[in-house]
Amino acid sequence: MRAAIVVTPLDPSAVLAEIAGVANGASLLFVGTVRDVNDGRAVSGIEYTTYQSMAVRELEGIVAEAASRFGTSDVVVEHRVGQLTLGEASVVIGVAHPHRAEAYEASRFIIEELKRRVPIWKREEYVDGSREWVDPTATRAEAAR
Amino acid sequence: MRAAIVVTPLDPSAVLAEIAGVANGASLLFVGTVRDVNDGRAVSGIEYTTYQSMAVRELEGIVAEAASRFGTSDVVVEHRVGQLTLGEASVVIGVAHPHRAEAYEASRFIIEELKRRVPIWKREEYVDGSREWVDPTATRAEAAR
Amino acid sequence: MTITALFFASYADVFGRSQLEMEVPTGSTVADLLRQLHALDPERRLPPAPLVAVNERYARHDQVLRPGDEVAVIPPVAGG
Amino acid sequence: MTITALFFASYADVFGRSQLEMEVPTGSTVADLLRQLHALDPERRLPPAPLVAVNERYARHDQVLRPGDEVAVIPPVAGG
Repeated sequence: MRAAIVVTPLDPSAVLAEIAGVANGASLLFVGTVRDVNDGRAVSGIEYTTYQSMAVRELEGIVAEAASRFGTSDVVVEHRVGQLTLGEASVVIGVAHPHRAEAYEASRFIIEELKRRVPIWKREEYVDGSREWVDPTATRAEAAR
Repeated sequence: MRAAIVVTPLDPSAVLAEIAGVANGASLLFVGTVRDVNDGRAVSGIEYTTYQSMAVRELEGIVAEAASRFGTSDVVVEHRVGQLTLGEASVVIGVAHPHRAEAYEASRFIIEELKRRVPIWKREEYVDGSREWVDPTATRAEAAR
Repeated sequence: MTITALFFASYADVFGRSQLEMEVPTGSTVADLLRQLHALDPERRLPPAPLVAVNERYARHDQVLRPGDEVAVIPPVAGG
Repeated sequence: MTITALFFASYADVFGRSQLEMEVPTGSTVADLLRQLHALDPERRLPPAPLVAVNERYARHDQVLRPGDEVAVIPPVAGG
């Protein structure tokens, strides 16, 4: 298992190859990408920044917890930081497991924990030229209204 | 969206590329592979057979239902039939969606429905030279004991 | 009338073939066809009420058959 | 004693920098340090009780600081 924060483009196929093994019946690959609209605003790109040393530590903790909880060591997570354009991958999560149910659960667990506690931030850049730090807690609060 | 039964090796990376789009924030790729042990027996390979015309019809129905239910047309399913060796991919399911929750749900829906109703069968070949048609209903009944 | 019965996987092993042209009386149902098939399986390897598809769609056993129908007898599926 | 405060993303904008060496009395807690930081933020752009990590681990505000600690003030995370 492995977790990394990188500045270069992610390679989902390499992650899929890395987690493969004849003991596994199911491989699950999650790829998060920069999309063109968020909260109704036209997005042109995203700048990701991180507290790198802590982010790697937290990611490694999440991967280890997923491995132990769901019973597989074939887990790889890579998050990219820096300037990303539309359609580019910001995160790749690969999980392989003998059984599919655990593969789905582990993959979902990792992305939810990543979003909850890994110190990574994003500044969205909009087509109108403005840019803004994204605050998911504000978005959730607004959505709950 | 697209569903296919093929006899040639599957290409997960091609499926991932096919479902990509700047409107999507999450791509999910499920890859089912032949594993070396099943129900405690050492497996050497699997022969998949199908009722091809009906299987394509059922798969297309599942893909269309997932697309309408979860709100995305970026859905691709390919199932391979014929003789497969350990580690080879038997099925690839690609789903991309603006949001991750729906991507996970749609992917899981498709694999569960596929296993429930698409007319594909497999004969496992064991290291001891024997081979047997797999009956998941029998396995489930035994597991419930 | 003539019906085409299709057998797959373990059921093809039961009948030693993957296809059989069968004569059934007009108005016969899936259940009637299955009775004829069970008569060809003295060892009772075919289950009493197997899954059936008529013309590529899953069908109930009370469905009335029409000339030329393709009736597939479907073992437990195991895709994925 | 000297503490290193780290600011990220929108909080780096608040303080116009990403790092600040701060002098605090021995025995100070995270909350004490935050009080000093709030004093540097008259526009109150830093929330009253932000997330904090001490030496790369999330920490409670009653944690007692030690010389050389690295205290990161963490805006709402938005990875993925």
